[in-house]
Amino acid sequence: MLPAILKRAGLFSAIWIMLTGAAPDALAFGAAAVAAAVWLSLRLLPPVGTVRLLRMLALVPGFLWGSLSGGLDVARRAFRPRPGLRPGWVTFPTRLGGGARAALGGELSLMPGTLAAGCSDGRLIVHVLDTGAGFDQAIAQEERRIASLSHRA
Amino acid sequence: MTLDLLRLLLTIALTGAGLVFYVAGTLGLLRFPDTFSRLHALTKADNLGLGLLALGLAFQAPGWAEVAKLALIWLLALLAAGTVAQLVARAALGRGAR
Amino acid sequence: MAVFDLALCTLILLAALAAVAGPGLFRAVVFFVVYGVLIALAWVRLGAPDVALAEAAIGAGLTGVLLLGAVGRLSRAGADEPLTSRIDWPVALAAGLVGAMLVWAVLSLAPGPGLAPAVAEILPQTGVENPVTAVLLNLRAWDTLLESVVLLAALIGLWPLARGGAWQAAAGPVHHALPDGVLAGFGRLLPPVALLVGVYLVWAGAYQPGGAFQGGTVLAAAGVLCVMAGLVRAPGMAAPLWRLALVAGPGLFLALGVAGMAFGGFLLFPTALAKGMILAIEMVLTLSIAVTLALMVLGPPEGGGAQ
Amino acid sequence: MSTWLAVLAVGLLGSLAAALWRVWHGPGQADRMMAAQLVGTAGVGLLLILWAMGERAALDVALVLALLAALAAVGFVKASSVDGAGDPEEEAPDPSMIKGRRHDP
Repeated sequence: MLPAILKRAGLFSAIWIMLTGAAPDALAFGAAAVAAAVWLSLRLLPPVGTVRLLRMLALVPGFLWGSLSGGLDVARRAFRPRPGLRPGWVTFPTRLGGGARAALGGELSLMPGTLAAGCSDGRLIVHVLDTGAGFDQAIAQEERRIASLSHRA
Repeated sequence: MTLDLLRLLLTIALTGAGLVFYVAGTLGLLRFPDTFSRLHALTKADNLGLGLLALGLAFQAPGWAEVAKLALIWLLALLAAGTVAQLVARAALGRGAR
Repeated sequence: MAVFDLALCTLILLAALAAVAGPGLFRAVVFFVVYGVLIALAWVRLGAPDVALAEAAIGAGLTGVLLLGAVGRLSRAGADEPLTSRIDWPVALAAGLVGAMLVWAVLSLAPGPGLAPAVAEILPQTGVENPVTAVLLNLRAWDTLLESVVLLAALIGLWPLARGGAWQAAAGPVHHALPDGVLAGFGRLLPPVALLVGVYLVWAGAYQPGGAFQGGTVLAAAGVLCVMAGLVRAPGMAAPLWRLALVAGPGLFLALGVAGMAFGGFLLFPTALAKGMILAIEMVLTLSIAVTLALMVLGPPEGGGAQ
Repeated sequence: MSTWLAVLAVGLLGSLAAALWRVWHGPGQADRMMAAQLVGTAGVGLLLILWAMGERAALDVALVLALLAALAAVGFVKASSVDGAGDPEEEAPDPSMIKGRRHDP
């Protein structure tokens, strides 16, 4: 419990400093606001395991790259005379639980060619722009990456 | 080349690229044939556009506090985009929202 | 930027026209949401970022939820799409008349700095550095006090619409969501950040654009999201603490206003104490505004159990 | 610099204006809603440009807009659920819509 509180307090303090530009007369306000935010966050999202913050940082470049190529991919299609779309649906079984699954869905939605529409019966529902493209491995890889972030106690 | 000129060129290049992605997102929204494909265009292109715009303008920021706030704005927009894409797609899969 | 301003004005008029005169309720509401974003941009262009902040929070955040909820309810009741694009001539005439009067008023305004120099002169005595906050909470505190009471009155007016007369039950319908779904995930992540931003806006109000109303609206949005994501039960009015939260802001404002009579008159804050008094009012008022707005958006009780 | 920012602002506003076409024509509610989402993202971008032009407080307006950008969409999916208070993910998707491939390891 204590590590979770400390991590969240650190994260929210960083956000407060980003907001106020570390103005010294905002620190008292900030302490109260961070305490309230930690309390609210513990109530909304009780810590169930540890989230590896450092490993999360390590995933940032890959995520940015995916997001960039995702944007490039739709931009190319949007500017071409014929977008070359073969849209369709695929469903994937996923072992990820809770927030990790929603995070995977959100991430897939920013990656090239895939858009998640939540889960049903333990299967992730994914809309793909081109059913002919090989996206199976990309989705599986994202799932492994997200799974490596949390560690259930 | 002076540092100021370099910053100016970076700003122009990055913000120009950002505008291109915004336009691409809008084109996709207008041109793509079905609701879900249009949602792809919107989610990916627009947020990349905003990210590039924010990055480009960050080179003109007077201090680190503004840069940090720009980053925060982009992160919040990403969180919103990832959530909205999934929610709207799912709602459109049901009966009501088509 | 003249091109930009002209284009922005055109888009605002188009969006407004589409919202008012276009066929279909849902489309009208979406145009209203879009209109809110455009108006926020216009306020920034007009040099009124305080108003832009309020518009962004209210327009983008709360009214969208409120109106889309209303459309959904009408549709479930089978009562949607009663709107035809037929123009209601008496209303159009009245609106046109008011519009023409406003145009005339704007055109006949004498060019000049307005009241800004007068405010700038008196600013050091008001206890705050942001002239807008100085006007709202000191120079024209009457206005703000009455506005906070109006908000409360609106909520009280909403409450009798409770289903079965159970106005003490939890506000609105009983919201639910898949506990580990996308909506719940968003509802777990965003509210703490929104809380920080809301408090930041209140703090900023003393120096730069921001303040109780803007901050309170963001906090209300955070609360509404917690409830809509099915994570927190909406409060009911039987709980004394929630009632206290509703009246604390206007109450403290009124009490300090009466205390001001010792220094020369109702709502006159002495310069030495003004900063502390205004800060106290702002903080407590933020809480009251947040709770009032959130309860208004969640709607009158629909018979679910109270918290 | 200021000329470039003005060009950028007009271009972004043009992109925003085109999204209004989608709000008008739909056809589905989801289409209108996502077009409104685009207007929000473009609005955040425009506010950043206005900030770079010297309107200091525009950054906070952009922050609030980005923070609450998803709220209208959340209201929309709630309102289009069966009882108006639910979550689209609680409801089984229309099977005729997702008759695509199943992938199993």
